Amino acid sequence: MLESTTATLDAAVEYAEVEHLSMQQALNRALDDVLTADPKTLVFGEDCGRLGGVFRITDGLQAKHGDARVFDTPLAESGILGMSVGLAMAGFHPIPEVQFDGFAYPAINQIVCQIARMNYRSRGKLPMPVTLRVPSFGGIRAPEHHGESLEALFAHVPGLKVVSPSDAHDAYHLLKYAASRPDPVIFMEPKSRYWQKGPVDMRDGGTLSGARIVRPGRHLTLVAWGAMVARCLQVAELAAEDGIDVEVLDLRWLKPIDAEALARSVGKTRRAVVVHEAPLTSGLGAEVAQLITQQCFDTLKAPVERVTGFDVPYPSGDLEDEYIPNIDRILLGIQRVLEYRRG
Amino acid sequence: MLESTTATLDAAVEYAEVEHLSMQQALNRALDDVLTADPKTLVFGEDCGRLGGVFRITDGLQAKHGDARVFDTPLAESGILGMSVGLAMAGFHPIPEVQFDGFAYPAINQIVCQIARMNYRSRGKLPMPVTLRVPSFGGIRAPEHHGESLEALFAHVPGLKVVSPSDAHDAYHLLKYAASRPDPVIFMEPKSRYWQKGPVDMRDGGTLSGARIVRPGRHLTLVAWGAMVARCLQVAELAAEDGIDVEVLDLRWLKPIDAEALARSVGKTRRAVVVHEAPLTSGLGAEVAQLITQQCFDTLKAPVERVTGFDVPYPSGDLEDEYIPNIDRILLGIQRVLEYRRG
Amino acid sequence: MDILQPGPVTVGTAPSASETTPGLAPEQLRELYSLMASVRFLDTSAVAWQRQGIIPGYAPELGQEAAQVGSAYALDLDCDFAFPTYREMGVARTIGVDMVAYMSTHKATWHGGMYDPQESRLAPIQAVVAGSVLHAVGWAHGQTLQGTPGVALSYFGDGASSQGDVHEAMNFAAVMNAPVVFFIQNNGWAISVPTEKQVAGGSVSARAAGYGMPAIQVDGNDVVAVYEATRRALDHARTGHGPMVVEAMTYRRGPHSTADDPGRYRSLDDERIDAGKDPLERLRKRMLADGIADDDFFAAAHETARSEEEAIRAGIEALGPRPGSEMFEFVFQETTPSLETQANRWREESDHA
Amino acid sequence: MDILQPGPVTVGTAPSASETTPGLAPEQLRELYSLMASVRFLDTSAVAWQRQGIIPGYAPELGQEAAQVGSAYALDLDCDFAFPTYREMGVARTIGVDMVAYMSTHKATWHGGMYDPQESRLAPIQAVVAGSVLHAVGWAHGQTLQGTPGVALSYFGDGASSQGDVHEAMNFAAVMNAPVVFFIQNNGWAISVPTEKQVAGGSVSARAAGYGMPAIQVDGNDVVAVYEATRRALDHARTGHGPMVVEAMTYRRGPHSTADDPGRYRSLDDERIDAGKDPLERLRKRMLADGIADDDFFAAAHETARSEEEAIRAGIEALGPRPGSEMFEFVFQETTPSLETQANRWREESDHA
Ligand SMILES: Cc1ncc(C[n+]2csc(CCOP(=O)(O)OP(=O)(O)O)c2C)c(N)n1
Ligand SMILES: Cc1ncc(C[n+]2csc(CCOP(=O)(O)OP(=O)(O)O)c2C)c(N)n1
Ligand SMILES: [Mg+2]
Ligand SMILES: [Mg+2]
Repeated sequence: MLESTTATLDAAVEYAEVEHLSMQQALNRALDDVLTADPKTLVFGEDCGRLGGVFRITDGLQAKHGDARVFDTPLAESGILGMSVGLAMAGFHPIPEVQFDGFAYPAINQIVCQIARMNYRSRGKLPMPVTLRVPSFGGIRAPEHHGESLEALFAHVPGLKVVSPSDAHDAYHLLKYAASRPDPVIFMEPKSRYWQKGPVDMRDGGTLSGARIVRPGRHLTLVAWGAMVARCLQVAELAAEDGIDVEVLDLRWLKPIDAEALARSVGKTRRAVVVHEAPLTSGLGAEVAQLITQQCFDTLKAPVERVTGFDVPYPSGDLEDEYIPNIDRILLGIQRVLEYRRG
Repeated sequence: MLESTTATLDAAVEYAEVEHLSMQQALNRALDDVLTADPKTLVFGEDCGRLGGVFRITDGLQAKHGDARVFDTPLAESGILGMSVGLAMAGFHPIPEVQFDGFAYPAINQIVCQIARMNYRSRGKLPMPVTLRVPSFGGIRAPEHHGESLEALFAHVPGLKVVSPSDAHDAYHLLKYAASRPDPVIFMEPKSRYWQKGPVDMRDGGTLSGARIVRPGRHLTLVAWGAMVARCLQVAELAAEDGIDVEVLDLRWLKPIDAEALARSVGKTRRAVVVHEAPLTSGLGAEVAQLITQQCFDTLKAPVERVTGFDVPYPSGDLEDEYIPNIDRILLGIQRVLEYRRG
Repeated sequence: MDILQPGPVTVGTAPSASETTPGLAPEQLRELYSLMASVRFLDTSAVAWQRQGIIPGYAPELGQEAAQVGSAYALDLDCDFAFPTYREMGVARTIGVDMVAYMSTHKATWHGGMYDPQESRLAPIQAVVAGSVLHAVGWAHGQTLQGTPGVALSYFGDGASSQGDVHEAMNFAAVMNAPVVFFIQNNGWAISVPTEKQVAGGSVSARAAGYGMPAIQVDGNDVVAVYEATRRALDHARTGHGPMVVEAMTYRRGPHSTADDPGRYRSLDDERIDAGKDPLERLRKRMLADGIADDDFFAAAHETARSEEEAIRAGIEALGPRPGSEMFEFVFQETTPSLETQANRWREESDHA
Repeated sequence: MDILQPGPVTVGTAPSASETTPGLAPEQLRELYSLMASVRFLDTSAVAWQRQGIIPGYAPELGQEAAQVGSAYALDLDCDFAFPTYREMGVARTIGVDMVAYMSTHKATWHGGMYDPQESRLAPIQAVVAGSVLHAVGWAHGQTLQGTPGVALSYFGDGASSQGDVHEAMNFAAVMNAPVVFFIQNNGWAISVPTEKQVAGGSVSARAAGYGMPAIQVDGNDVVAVYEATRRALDHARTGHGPMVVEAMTYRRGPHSTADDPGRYRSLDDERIDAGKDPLERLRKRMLADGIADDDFFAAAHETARSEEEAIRAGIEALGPRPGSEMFEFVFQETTPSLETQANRWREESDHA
């Protein structure tokens, strides 16, 4: 499965040790490396070529790798993903982009019924090494359909793997890792973190499978992914001021979920809050909570709390801060768990 | 919200008291009644007109109500749902059909981004009284994409309501009820139960909102919907032979979920197993389990167990019985819960 | 010229066709000019508002005034209905939508705008490319079923024409003989992608014939030609002849949106050459030549535009955020217990913070 | 006749065009007949298998033998690749796919069939209408990128042509000049819906012109005409001229599938009138007239068909269910811990039961 090694595409690329990069730069570098190392890789989507993508993730790649390998497509997401299936059948490694989360919906039929199933349908004869990049989640005051969180949908689809990095280092390594796998991976990029800089150890990605503890703690586990990880770290700092020692677990892989990491962390802290931007009902938080409860039933001090978006369409910018879990709401969630007493 | 009354469309229709109908007949009668009572109702989809639908749910309706109100569309699900939006804007009450569950995917963009959001986007000025009928779930040895369970996806979408009947009586009344609401309802028909007959009290639908206890019991709650309800009733009979008194709760509404009914039932039985055909991960079972755990944490004797389909594409007919929760697997799930001892 | 033949027919590109005024009275031409002037002023101002931090973003329609004003001017607002994208500010203004309510979307107040779509005869602002084309077909078919004379006017772009939904819409409309006009503003670009990399065959109108639909390709910078083409198409649909395509050839002079940097994908020279004659300037010259308007008229039109903009800006600046409770309020017509629980917790937690 | 003009061109409907044999040698004609005979026998047998309970369902292609055999016969199996729907048994047989592995899908053994698609040059059986048309375009574009001479042959129906994906595929293919041939079997029906309620404009090939693509509409019951049209289209694509449409006008003589009852939506008279001349009978008469084959040949062909069917039926009857473990095995190339846990529990619980 997702092996605990760094990507092994690196023969053709030379690295400095640690660089300070924004997530946008890190992703751009990852694509550049993959294009350099693997001649079968293709990068494409709406505005991905000349413009370099509306978020500039593919900036400069067409100039460097040519317009046969990095190209603009017509404006049709089903077309982009359907074409990816055929390219994969012809032996290529497509890395398509859908421009924003909300525009993955027109491609869902091709994603669910084709990309996710071709390996199964063909009894392993037609692998689908497709890495679909999806700028995801909210927080940038964007127009309608530009702030969606589709992880629960993707995670429910048999045949897909789903990952979301929370910082530049992971963005760089997880993208290279995903692009080197023989299975389809939905790569959810937290767009509100694109411009956030951080150290990237170019040579050593560390363990790329499974979840990652980004802050150890003893009293309670905060589980998050994507842009919510940074917010949870802020929350943990604030909680620490009140003597509450919060562990923050970056789930990273949303399918398969690292159930063991959840059990280990909550086995220790005995309390958990899961945080996500997507609506509450049937969100991935339910799965995370149930995995925790299933494994830690005996030791859990309180029901797992979910602090999430509401069951409402993602709102316009003015109301974004009311919708996305904010520091206060997460702190209140923590408080509910800590104050829970059996009735 | 979903009011606890029977549908009130009935002025124009005369009923016998109780009829013995298959679910197919009950659904057909419901559509007939709605078409008769509400001139704004339209019934359409692929092969819904002349043929009467591949499952004959719309049989005879075109002949009776005319081909302006009951009609065939071209073969395009996004077209069918997108057209429904416009018809609703023009004051109609569309009852479209997608021919099989798996063919809802091409329409997801119109369902999620348009039907589910138009009321919100327009600040309540453009309600979407669209009842989308989806022959759902597996069990009929059908070709690929004809045995899918999409409830977790639909339930996660803000702006949709989702319901699934488990017998002819509920099919009749819930469809009439759904079709009379001003909000979009996804109506998931358990296709393997279409030909199952049962008594339908034509005049009194009973309570149509929320869940329904189909078998009271004291030792454990089985939560199910659609075709799994009948299977759970079989399981309960078998368990009774061993002195285990199982309560079977038909969830019916998959969005909004009747959290109170879950709390009431499991508050009493203190043990729960949730059963569904959809894959495990991020399935609706996680939400149900979490709602139960959240509400019954103190009294729950064991973690809620999920007996579900696996995280694999719905298999071909030969392997269907390996995939769909069968009696043995459900009994084993019950056993795990009953035998659970705190470690 | 028989525009009811299937296949593309071009009107308005030859000066002889474009520079005559088929059925428009002088006061109508003056009205068209005034509308374009208002739209131009509001549009360029909105870009400035964004730079000044009054609104977070905007999608300018600079260069598309004639296409938008001319087409919308042809609508019969007693019965027709228009389906915009995110760029149809000129359409909204022409049919008299409350412009503060319209622009509120760009202030990030409410997705879709805050005008009443039913009263305005304008569907909510649509951010999904090609998202509303099928709605127009459904609405139009509704008119057939009701026996009402309304026609749906469906706006979309050259980029949108690549979406499967547009094909499904054209096919449904033609099969059902629905009274809908597909109005394409072919403005040369879909963000950074030029039409030649987007639209195989070179034009969207060329596709109409395949569905047995007539089409007109029109000089989209000639407001009179656009009006005339749209009027004919609406008539065609209204009189039971089914759907029709109008493709207005125009140019997106500005960036895709205030977040876009066209310098990355096109040169200023490209822009100068491709943009063609300015729609306002063109009508102005012609009206002057025909003696239909004088300098005073133009000065007055511009003054009106300026003061309109001032009022709209004031309205936008005054516009506060909507209460968070509206997030919950408008999800359904009939809310649900679960949503009520969430709204209650939201209220408690907001009060707490 | 210049078929490289954009727009539909008809070949094969006039006897003069259809009844000549452009480049086919007598042994090729005999081969075509034998293939059609095998396909016909297997097809009608498969319907019988279903009635006998040997297989749970089947989608017959009765009447479409010429369209399927003629088109597939034109493929260069060293480099081309075909993308079928659920009804292309005749294509599979023509290109030499293992027919037990192919028919296994209809026994509900495995979705997609059990043949190796890469070796067979046939994509898995596709149950999503229009699901694979874009795959063909992507695969074809891959050939361009690799500089290989392969052409993708994409099969779909008149009903499928309504799907948005077909439009996206045609537009992508034309924009990218991809070597793909869109082969439509217009068999008059999509389950119960006749072409005239499905395909606005009346033909799918008429749409090609809108994308700047050439198209041929061909008498789909004339195997030679179908072969010739497909060969030309493949050549066109192979020589760098981009995509092309071939629309074979044929008739679905049988039910949509063994679960369907056509009596509900069409009369036997309709069937007789619309079906046209029987493809096999037609070729037989012509070969007899041309002295290319005699009664012995036909008797032998039918005998071969019969014994082939016998072997395939035996294979299908012998085919047991796949082990349940394969449900888990083929989900990924690299499985996951969660899936392993599920597989383990499945194994334990199966053992228990
Ligand atoms: C389904 C979908 N995909 C992608 C986008 C992102 N996007 C917004 S506008 C645009 C270009 C649209 O071009 P066109 O249809 O020509 O309209 P124009 O912007 O030129 O008015 C894109 C790609 C979107 N809004 N919706
Ligand atoms: C996306 C999708 N929608 C609906 C169906 C159900 N369905 C299967 S075949 C069929 C008719 C297809 O007609 P056509 O494309 O003409 O092919 P034919 O069956 O005539 O070979 C339908 C509606 C499907 N398989 N896929
Ligand atoms: Mg454009
Ligand atoms: Mg057909």
